[in-house]
Amino acid sequence: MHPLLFVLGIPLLGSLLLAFTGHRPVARAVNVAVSFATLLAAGTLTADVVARGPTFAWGREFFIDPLNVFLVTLTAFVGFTTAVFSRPYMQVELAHGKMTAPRLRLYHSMYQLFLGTMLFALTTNNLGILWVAMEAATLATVLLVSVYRTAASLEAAWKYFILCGVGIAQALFGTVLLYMAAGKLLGSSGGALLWTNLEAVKGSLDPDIMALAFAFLFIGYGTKVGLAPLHNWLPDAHAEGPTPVSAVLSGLLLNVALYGILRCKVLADGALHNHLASGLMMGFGLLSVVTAAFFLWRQKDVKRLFAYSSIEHMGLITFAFGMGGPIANFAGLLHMTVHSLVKSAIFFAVGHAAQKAGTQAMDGIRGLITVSPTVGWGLMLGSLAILGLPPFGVFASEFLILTTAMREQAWATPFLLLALGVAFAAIFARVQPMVFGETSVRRLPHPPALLPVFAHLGLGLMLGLYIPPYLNAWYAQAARLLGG
Amino acid sequence: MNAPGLFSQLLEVLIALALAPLLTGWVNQCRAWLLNKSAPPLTQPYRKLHKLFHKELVLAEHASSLYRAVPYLVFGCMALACAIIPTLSTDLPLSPAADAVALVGLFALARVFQSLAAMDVGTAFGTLGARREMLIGFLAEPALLMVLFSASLLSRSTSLTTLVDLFAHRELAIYPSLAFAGVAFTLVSLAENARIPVDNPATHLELTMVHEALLLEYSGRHLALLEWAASLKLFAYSCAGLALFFPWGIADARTPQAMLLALPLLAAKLTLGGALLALLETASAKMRIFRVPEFLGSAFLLAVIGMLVNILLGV
Amino acid sequence: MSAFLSQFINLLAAILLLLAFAMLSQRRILSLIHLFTLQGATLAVSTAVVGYATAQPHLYFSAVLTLLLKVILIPLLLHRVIDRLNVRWDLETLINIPTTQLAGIVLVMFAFYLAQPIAQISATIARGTLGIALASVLLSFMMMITRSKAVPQVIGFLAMENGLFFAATAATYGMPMVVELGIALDVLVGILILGVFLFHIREQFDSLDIRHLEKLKED
Amino acid sequence: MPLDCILSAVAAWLLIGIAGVAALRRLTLVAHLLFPLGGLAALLLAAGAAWALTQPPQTVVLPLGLPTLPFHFRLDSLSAFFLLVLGATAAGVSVFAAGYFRRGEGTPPGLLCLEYHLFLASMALVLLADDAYAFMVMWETMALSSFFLVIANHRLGEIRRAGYLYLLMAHLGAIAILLCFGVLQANTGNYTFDNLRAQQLGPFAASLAFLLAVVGFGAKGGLLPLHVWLPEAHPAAPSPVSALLSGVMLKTAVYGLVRVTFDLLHTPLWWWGALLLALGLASALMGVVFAAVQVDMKRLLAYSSMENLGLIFAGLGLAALFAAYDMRPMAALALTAALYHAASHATFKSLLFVATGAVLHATHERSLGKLGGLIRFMPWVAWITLLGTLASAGLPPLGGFVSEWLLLQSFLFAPGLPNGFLNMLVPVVAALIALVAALAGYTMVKFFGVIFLGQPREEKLAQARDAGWWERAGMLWLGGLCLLLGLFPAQVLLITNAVTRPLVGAALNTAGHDWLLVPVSLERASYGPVLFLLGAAACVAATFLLVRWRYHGRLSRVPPWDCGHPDLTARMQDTAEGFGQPIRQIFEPFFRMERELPSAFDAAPRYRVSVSDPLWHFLYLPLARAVEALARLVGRLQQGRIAVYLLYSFLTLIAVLLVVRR
Repeated sequence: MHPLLFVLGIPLLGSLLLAFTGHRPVARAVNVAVSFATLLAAGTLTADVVARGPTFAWGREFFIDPLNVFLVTLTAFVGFTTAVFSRPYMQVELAHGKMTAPRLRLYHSMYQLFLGTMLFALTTNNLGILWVAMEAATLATVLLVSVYRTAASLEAAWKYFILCGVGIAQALFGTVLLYMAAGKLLGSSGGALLWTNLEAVKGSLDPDIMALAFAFLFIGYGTKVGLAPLHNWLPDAHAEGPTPVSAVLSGLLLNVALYGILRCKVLADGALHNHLASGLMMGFGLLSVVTAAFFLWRQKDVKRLFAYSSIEHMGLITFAFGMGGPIANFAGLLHMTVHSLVKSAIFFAVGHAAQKAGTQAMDGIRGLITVSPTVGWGLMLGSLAILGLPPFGVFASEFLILTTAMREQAWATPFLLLALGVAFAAIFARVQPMVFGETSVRRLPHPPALLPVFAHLGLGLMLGLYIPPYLNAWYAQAARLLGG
Repeated sequence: MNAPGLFSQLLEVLIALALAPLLTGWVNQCRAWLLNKSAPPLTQPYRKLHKLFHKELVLAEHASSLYRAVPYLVFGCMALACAIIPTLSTDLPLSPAADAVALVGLFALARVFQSLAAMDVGTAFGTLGARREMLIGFLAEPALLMVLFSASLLSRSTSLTTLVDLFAHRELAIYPSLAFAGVAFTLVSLAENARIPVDNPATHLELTMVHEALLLEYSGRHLALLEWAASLKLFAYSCAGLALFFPWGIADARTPQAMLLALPLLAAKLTLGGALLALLETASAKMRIFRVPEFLGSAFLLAVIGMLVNILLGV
Repeated sequence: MSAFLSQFINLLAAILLLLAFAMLSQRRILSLIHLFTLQGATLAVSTAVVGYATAQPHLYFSAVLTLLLKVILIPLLLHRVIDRLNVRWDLETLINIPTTQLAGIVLVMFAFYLAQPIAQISATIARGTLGIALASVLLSFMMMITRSKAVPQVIGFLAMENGLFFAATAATYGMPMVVELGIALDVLVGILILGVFLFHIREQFDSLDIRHLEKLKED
Repeated sequence: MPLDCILSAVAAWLLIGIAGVAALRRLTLVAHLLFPLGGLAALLLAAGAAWALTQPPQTVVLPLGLPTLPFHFRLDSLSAFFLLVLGATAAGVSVFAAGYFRRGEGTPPGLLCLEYHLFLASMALVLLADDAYAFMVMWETMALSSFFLVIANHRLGEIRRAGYLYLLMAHLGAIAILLCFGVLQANTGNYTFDNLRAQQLGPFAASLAFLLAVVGFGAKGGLLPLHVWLPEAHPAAPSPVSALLSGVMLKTAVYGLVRVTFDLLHTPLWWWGALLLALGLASALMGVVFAAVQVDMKRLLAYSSMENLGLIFAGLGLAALFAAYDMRPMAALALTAALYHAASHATFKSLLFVATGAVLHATHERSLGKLGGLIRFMPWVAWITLLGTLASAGLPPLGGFVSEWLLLQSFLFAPGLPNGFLNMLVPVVAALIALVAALAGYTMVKFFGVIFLGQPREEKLAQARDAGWWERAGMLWLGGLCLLLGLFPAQVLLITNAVTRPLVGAALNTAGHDWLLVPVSLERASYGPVLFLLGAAACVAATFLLVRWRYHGRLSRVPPWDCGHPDLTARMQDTAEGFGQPIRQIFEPFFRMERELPSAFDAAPRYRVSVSDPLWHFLYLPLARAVEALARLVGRLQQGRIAVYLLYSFLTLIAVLLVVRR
């Protein structure tokens, strides 16, 4: 049996299982176990791909190549660590009465469903299915965001649903246009939406339709990536949902949406023979970086703060892919990886911190390091890492992005610098007093899950100092695939 | 190191030590004359030193060892300064050890020690004096350095002996830069040697004194050494001025016998210089301490203008 | 393919556009639901006609699906919602209706302008359909912007989906079956979730006015 | 191999740091075993560096870093010089630190040990880095580890603010440096220094790279107007850390600028030198003037560091100026002056900072207004500090004087420049240098006099105890270095010559003068500190012996004369504020002063004056306000209304479609 079956099947079955048993205390452990099984399956799949190269599964409907296999591994990994984190987190929420047993059932079930849809979106070869999976992921996360049923979480979920729903509808229009363009070459069979087929004929796709298609796809998936000015759902959804959900939204969903754009960009580049796709990506990337940096300046809520930081980083990654070329693509992929790891680590730390302080308002979280040094250091190091200080991996990718931009898109560097400077000033000014100084937090009876925080930070640190050869090979192949 | 060199070096130091109080006495005498007072005898400074050396040393009860070391240090610095300024001959073995910049450094070292000692006792006047002394010092020091630099630019050297050698044997020419430097030097010397209009060596009026405030707690042999050091400083400044602006007659390494002529010439120059100093002092009035920066600022400016003139005109 | 069928599809497309305009200018929520139902019906018919014209049987299936979903199920749901929540009153719009209509005309022109190069090279049945589909998507989008209540916003969202469906059938002879099924499933689940949400919102805010949903912002 | 020696010292530091974490709260173990071991490693590093000066450059590539750009390290004479400074200074500071860190100072000792040794190791690796990535990684690690050290006592809001400002400026500077490397690689995509060196840049690109380097390294080195963090951060740190920050870390900025200007870029343009000279002088003047009015002993030293770095940068500027006109021997002279000053500043400033640490521990007091008379309670600390004070004041025969002497000498050669305008500027510049040096003397008298001399201004000072043996040993080592640098300049020149020769293609004359510093020729200028010291010592000794031999040694101790004022108290001594008063008056335009004067009828009269940096008000606060205003403006985008958000999406869609259809 193909390992992919397990990768996709385990979370979906897990979701089904948890839909019935998710309210029981054991469900938290089951959630971890299912996620771990998914991770194992993803590991097997990865090993398979490493051994045999890009493969198809079930006809040509599913396709694993270096570009998505590392995202699959990443998704499974972050999914697992977030499940580990959510175990004690949800216990505290339950104790505080913010969660109830039925909500917990919904939460666990939707969490697995969300992971499943993401893996679906990543592995499918069919751009139509990609859209379906993205929409399903949206629906699952809407339920996750609204799980507290407070006024604020309902508002956030509503906005998330409407804005992303409308956004993703544009992506569907783009997909229809793509199908229309492909139909002329590949016939209106099911194969016309398969990315591998499209990629093979991308040079002869009709440029007019493709331009329009890419525009719709970019706006559509770009809304999910959180590119400014389509980002407005993102801070609300991150801030009001449970913290594990914020972690996976930032760490995984944004990546998967960007993955969708990347697949489309390869086709658009092939068809258009101009820099339209690159230009759009660079422009919106830059706009997001700059806007998000200024948004950061006046934040009061810690999760909103890091949500804007996610917008900034997704902008940077989009900008990198927009530049294209082996180095920038490599940097973009690397940045995707480390951003996922580090940002979710930050959210883990933030989650514990907010629980200890009893508030998400940054003014209420003070001096973590005295009461809970590990959470404090986790938050501090995570923030420094996300701000691009070496030796963390974010710095490595920012180094490559900035220096490449300097060479190829010199006009953009002042904006990037401005944004990076402002972001640094803003985030660090908020994080430092949260970690250091006189304390405002109390101890909780439940020990925090620190393994995920430090595992992620450790990996982030490693990627700044040493990138293993096989990972490097993947990145290089994927970067080649994405072209320039 | 040759014998005549060693001889001239020793001779210079001894002459400086011997003649310095005499110069102070001469200036005081001239001043008294100009003020229509009856003048103290020329040897008055020697008597004073003699008396002080024999007096019992009275120390403030919590004075530290630094306080007791400073008179010797200051005296040693001034003696060394006199040794490296060519007064009689330019054949000085100590000269390569310290050039014009080091000379300024040496004066600064003495000043710093003296100020520290004044602060050591911890009375209001001592610290006040130290502050004022350092204030004058930080303004006078760069001015002095600039004066020396003006000369150095002409001679392309900061070595004092080379400088004097060159000036002593040049054609008589008018150097506008040196004229500026000369005026600046005069102003600096007045300030550095605690003369009117910057300070009045003859008063112990608490609110205006600078140099005397530094010595307020000293007594006995310490005071004697410091008074002697002050005389040496005046002597060194006078000799430096003479060596820079009126170097004629100073012997060089080739003609040690010229020192025989150099000595009376030096005495004559110093006599004249001392009288002029007294004249300058009596002709001006002591200024408020807050005006001192302006006074020294103008000296500094003059010296810089001197250097500028040098560079612009090439002379 | 006969010219008649092609003309018929064009006619249906025109009706779709007309309905989109009508929805843009409709104040009453009940009429809005009726218009939406009509739009669904038009869509179902056009899907069937395209299926017939191009001899693709899976489009019949798709037409049935549309009929079930958009003509029967969703309007039924919407009716139940407004009954249960008692939100029959007239709608206030954020921008007045003549202005929106004028803007709508500009939008239609813009959509045609965009679709023009594609229409010229297009070999599908009706050249103008893509432009019309695009126009109705944009009009629905604008409708969502101008409405201040939750239910009409949802209807706008669904109308947009209709426009997309029309583009998929008329311009491309329908998407692959798997994809269509997936899309239909998503739409169904989506509308269910929306329905649940409407109840939650009502419960929280005692109203379905989305102006209550403006608490989360930068200050 | 010297490089192995140095790398093993670095590895030792890292291991010691990790050992520190393992022994997180065991103070005795950390202090009395790990820190001295770190000192030993520093000595090993210094030995390796000294060895390397005689060897050709060595390189090593580690299998770390980016796949396409593994860490390159290279040990050449320039690196070796700065490593020598690092090792020699760090040895003393580490030994001092062994006795310094106490219990309950915010951060646990083991963590401090990690941060401290990580800081040392990253500084060493910055100096060794031979590619842009390694350099940047180490550079930022250095900033980060020192940031954590600065906020060791993080409970004070003031210290947290200082740390924030520090890291922010460090990061902005690092971005500038990064961009500088980006320009230097000239579209080759290869970031090894070898490749950067091989590029022939046009004047525009080269100038851009230089300017970015000045901004980046200037931000680290406290160059005007990027200095604001320095007087905040250096005093905030624990004293041994302040010593390293001021003494060594600032030198990495000098190193970086030398590396970029003289090594990676080949021939400087003349205006680079002029710019650097101007900026250096401005910072030196600003630094010393502000140092003179400070009332906190560590802030005073921090400003003094700014002054000294300004002088070093001025020296570099002059060297660049000479190099631009191909006057190589002159360039070598100016560069030597800058390097010499870097070395002597490292020793005396570290010494002074650790001394303030000793005072701080003995008295718990940083404010100059509450100290005084400590020479009687802490003679060891006082006398060793005197050495550092004199060196810092630029007085012969100590290290500070030699470098200022060299600097002034190089100015004397400046009139040979083939540029009339520059020639005219030279006297002004030389005058300013002299003024700065003299003001430094003023400041140092204030520093030493107010802390150690006079009467104790507070009762509790009488309980002050002298520093322990570890601290004394560290201070003695540093004091000894000051003395060595002052007394044996000819020997030090052998080291600096090894540096200047490859960089500017010339070196100073050292042949035949073991005891004399003769940069060019005997006729031009010479300085012999040993001879000088011997002369001075001979004079002093002779006087002392003569006086003792000739006269009696009777002595009586009495209370000081009260000038007729019956109750003279210690509070009547001149204060630190009083010492600053003339400076405040003379240099009024430099300051932004706030005075609070009592009226004649106040029952409890109060006098307060606070002096702040006008740059805060003219540059930084407006900048912060601008960002704030912009952020407010951007914040309006997010109003919470879903219709508006939809409108954004709609308009974006329309705009993108318009672009696409074009």
